[in-house]
Amino acid sequence: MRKWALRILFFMLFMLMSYSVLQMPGDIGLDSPAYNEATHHYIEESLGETGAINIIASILTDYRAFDTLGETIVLFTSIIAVISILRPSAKPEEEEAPTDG
Amino acid sequence: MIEFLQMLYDYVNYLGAVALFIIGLHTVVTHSNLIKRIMGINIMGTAVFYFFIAIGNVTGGLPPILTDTPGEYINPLPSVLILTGIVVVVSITVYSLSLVIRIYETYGTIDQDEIAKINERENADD
Amino acid sequence: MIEQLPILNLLVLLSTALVIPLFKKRTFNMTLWFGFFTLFFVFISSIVLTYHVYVHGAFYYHLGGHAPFLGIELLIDGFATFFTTFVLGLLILIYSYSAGDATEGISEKEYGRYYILLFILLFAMLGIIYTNDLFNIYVFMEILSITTCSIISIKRKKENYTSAFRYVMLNEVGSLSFLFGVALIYMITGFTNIGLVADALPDVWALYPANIILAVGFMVIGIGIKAAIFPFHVWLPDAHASAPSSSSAILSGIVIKVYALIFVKMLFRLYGVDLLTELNIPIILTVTASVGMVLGSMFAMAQKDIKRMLGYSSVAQMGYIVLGISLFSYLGLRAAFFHITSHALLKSALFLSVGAIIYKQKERRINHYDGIGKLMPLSMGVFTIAALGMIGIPITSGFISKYNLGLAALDANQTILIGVLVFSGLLNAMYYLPIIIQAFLKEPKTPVYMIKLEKIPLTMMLPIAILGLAILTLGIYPNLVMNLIDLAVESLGF
Amino acid sequence: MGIVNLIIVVLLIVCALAIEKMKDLLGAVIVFSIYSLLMSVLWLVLKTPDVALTEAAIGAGITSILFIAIIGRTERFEK
Amino acid sequence: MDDIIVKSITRIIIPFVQLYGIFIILHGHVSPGGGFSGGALFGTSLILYTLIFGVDKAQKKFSHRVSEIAESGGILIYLSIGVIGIFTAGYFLSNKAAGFPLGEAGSLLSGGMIPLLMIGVGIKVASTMVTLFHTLIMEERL
Repeated sequence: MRKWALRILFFMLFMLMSYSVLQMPGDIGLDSPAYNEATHHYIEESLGETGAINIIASILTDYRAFDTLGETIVLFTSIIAVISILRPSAKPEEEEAPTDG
Repeated sequence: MIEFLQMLYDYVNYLGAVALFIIGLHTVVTHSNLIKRIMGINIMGTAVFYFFIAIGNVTGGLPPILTDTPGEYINPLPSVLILTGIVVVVSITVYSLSLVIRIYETYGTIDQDEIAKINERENADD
Repeated sequence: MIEQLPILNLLVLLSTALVIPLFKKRTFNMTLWFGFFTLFFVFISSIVLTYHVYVHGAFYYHLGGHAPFLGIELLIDGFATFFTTFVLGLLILIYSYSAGDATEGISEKEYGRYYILLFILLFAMLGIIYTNDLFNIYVFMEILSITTCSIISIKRKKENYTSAFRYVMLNEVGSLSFLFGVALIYMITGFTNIGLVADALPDVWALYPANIILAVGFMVIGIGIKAAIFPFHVWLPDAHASAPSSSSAILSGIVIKVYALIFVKMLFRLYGVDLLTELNIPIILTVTASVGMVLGSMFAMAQKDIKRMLGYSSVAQMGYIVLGISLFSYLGLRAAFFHITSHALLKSALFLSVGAIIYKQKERRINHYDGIGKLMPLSMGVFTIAALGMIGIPITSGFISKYNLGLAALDANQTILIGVLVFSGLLNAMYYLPIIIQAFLKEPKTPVYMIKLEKIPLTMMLPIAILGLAILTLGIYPNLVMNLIDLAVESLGF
Repeated sequence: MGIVNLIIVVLLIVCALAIEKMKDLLGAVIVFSIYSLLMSVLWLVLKTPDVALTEAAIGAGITSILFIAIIGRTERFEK
Repeated sequence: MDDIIVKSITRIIIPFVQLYGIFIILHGHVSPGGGFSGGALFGTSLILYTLIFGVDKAQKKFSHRVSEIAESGGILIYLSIGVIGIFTAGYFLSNKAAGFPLGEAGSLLSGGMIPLLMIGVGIKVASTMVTLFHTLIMEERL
């Protein structure tokens, strides 16, 4: 029962979102609002400003390099987190039975 | 009718992204298996990224690597945001998978409902 | 040179986190002192920044020297500097406490990792407050969510794993919803810079309303989940209760406040009051906040575990903050900001003093706290001060924030909210007062083996005492921070 | 090009639904790997080779390997 | 796996995969790819090594200490290149303004700091992937 109610709910959410999507700018291409002066600047000036012919690389590690830094830190954090969970702890700790609070 | 179908066809990328987002959300919310929920998060993530890519698309455009070929380049910014996003979602996935291992070791199951039952039983014992 | 200070703060915190794993032998003391110096440096530099902004006004920092529509921009204004200074000051206290009590459930090998995570957490919080770019907010939010989850799960107990798992799932749904909102905004404006988007939105609102409505919905829900705003609070009590005490203080005192700050930033910087009023967001927020205030307190009353009770109390207190925000007025925002500071102090004081009690007595069930005030007068004394602040008794900072909230509600002609405030204060009293009475008036049940007065390391005692003093000081001289709060509110465009 | 796009989107939705329905987690992971590959092909069709490469390496490669590793250490079937 | 064919083929393949990964990292600014995909490929080759030859042998080649240094080191390279910008151009992570030579467009030595940052990211991603895999598949033992 609850399963079906949830399904209907999600379907309604889907219909709602589809309805909204159909009112969004659909003219994929040069007229779409996202293709604005910033995009033109990236395409036309990035070679002169960064020297890389791959525009994505030039944005990734020059214009928005701070995001990339943040992203490497996400990786760093995740590995610290995984190790802190999974790597066996010191020997005396291991012999203790897991205690409950 | 034809117009409506044509419209759906034009919006296929957006609609597909929305559908995948909803499917992913449904998987996260309704399933009690922890690994399934992590997969749901991944589906949701790719759906959002797909939406971004669809925004940047230009019909008949060129990939954003400067060449001598005449033509218009696609919008490069969404791709950049997505490159960051993919790695972020992978990190989250890995972290939650490591939690799953520990949960399996301590509870002997990876089913949310059973874990809740075990917890209840233990709290009742106190 | 002063312009470089914000980025320098971020870099210093980050390199501390990166250098700790490189020490060949990670002695605990060395890590601790190293971290302490870092924190102290960042704290001083952020005080300098606050002064600079107070005198010379806000400034922008363009990373890589690129124009804001191309690159990422940091905005350092009254809002950012006040809250970074506050967060850092509070964190120094909690840090010093954690030096004594990090042992709670964390094995010795993990100390180094705990502090790495702590510094990355701080880095993310500062970054998220400084930044003026939507996608950058998302990236920092993800760093924040992994670190907060892992400082819960670093304590190797099974309930920590499950609560961390639930937290990470909900957090990720929230982040992805936020990112979807960013995508919808980017689709119609083509920018991710908050200032430029805000300039473009009024024009776009006429053309593509569907985008904006969906984006507002997704972003409010996304950040609402992370800030534990009422209907999305399910993860909070478990997560905050199972974490080590110092982490609970950080999570409940600081992290959800930082999310509340992003919430404010998003509502007022990005969308603006006019657009949101047209979408009836203020009313929705007011209703959820009021319901959250009442229900959160009711849930708290039913708890037997003291840390879970404090967790539910945080849900109720987030209601106060959202209530202040939802009035969308100068006074309301001022009250909300004061409540953010005051509740951060109160909740940290509560969690730390409870942590000291747990450290000494190994007891978390409320009905076992008979006569504890006689055994541990200082911890329980600070607990009492903070609890009275939660209820809203005069001369504590809690009173000032409720008074300001009341004034703001009157100013907005919503007298019914005063009733809600008073009722919620009564509910608070109903679950905090019994603990105090029990602790001071009843006789201890098992006095034999711990009749000695509290013997707790000075590094743990001192922060608790300072927090207690700070609560009283703010209660008596609220103007100490009011000027800065005014500056912060003005920098949001009021 | 539009037709290819459409077909891939339909396949993606089918894969996502299959992932949701399957009780065998190992099977679900394999379908998930196919899903990621399809997604990367789709992004190649949409002219974003960088993202497609990353998705193929990270999404289809490493995520799937990790999922399989975890399923090997835990349970294979969903209840 | 004790199959001699699998082992020899893996021995032959792995250097090529690693070379390809390095190629992708270094050519990030002239062709699709870059630090993430290249690093992930490089990491995958080491994961392959682990799958075929076992964790113990792989850990000898890529010990905890190495991975710790590689992880912090990757980001520290990134940071230190960024900090150069503060001193020379007044902004963190400046490229052209900080005086990095841009080189001739399309050649390997172009793009100023971009390849350098990509190398940092690549080291980080590759070591992260391997360490994650090792940590996740390792049974708990002392």
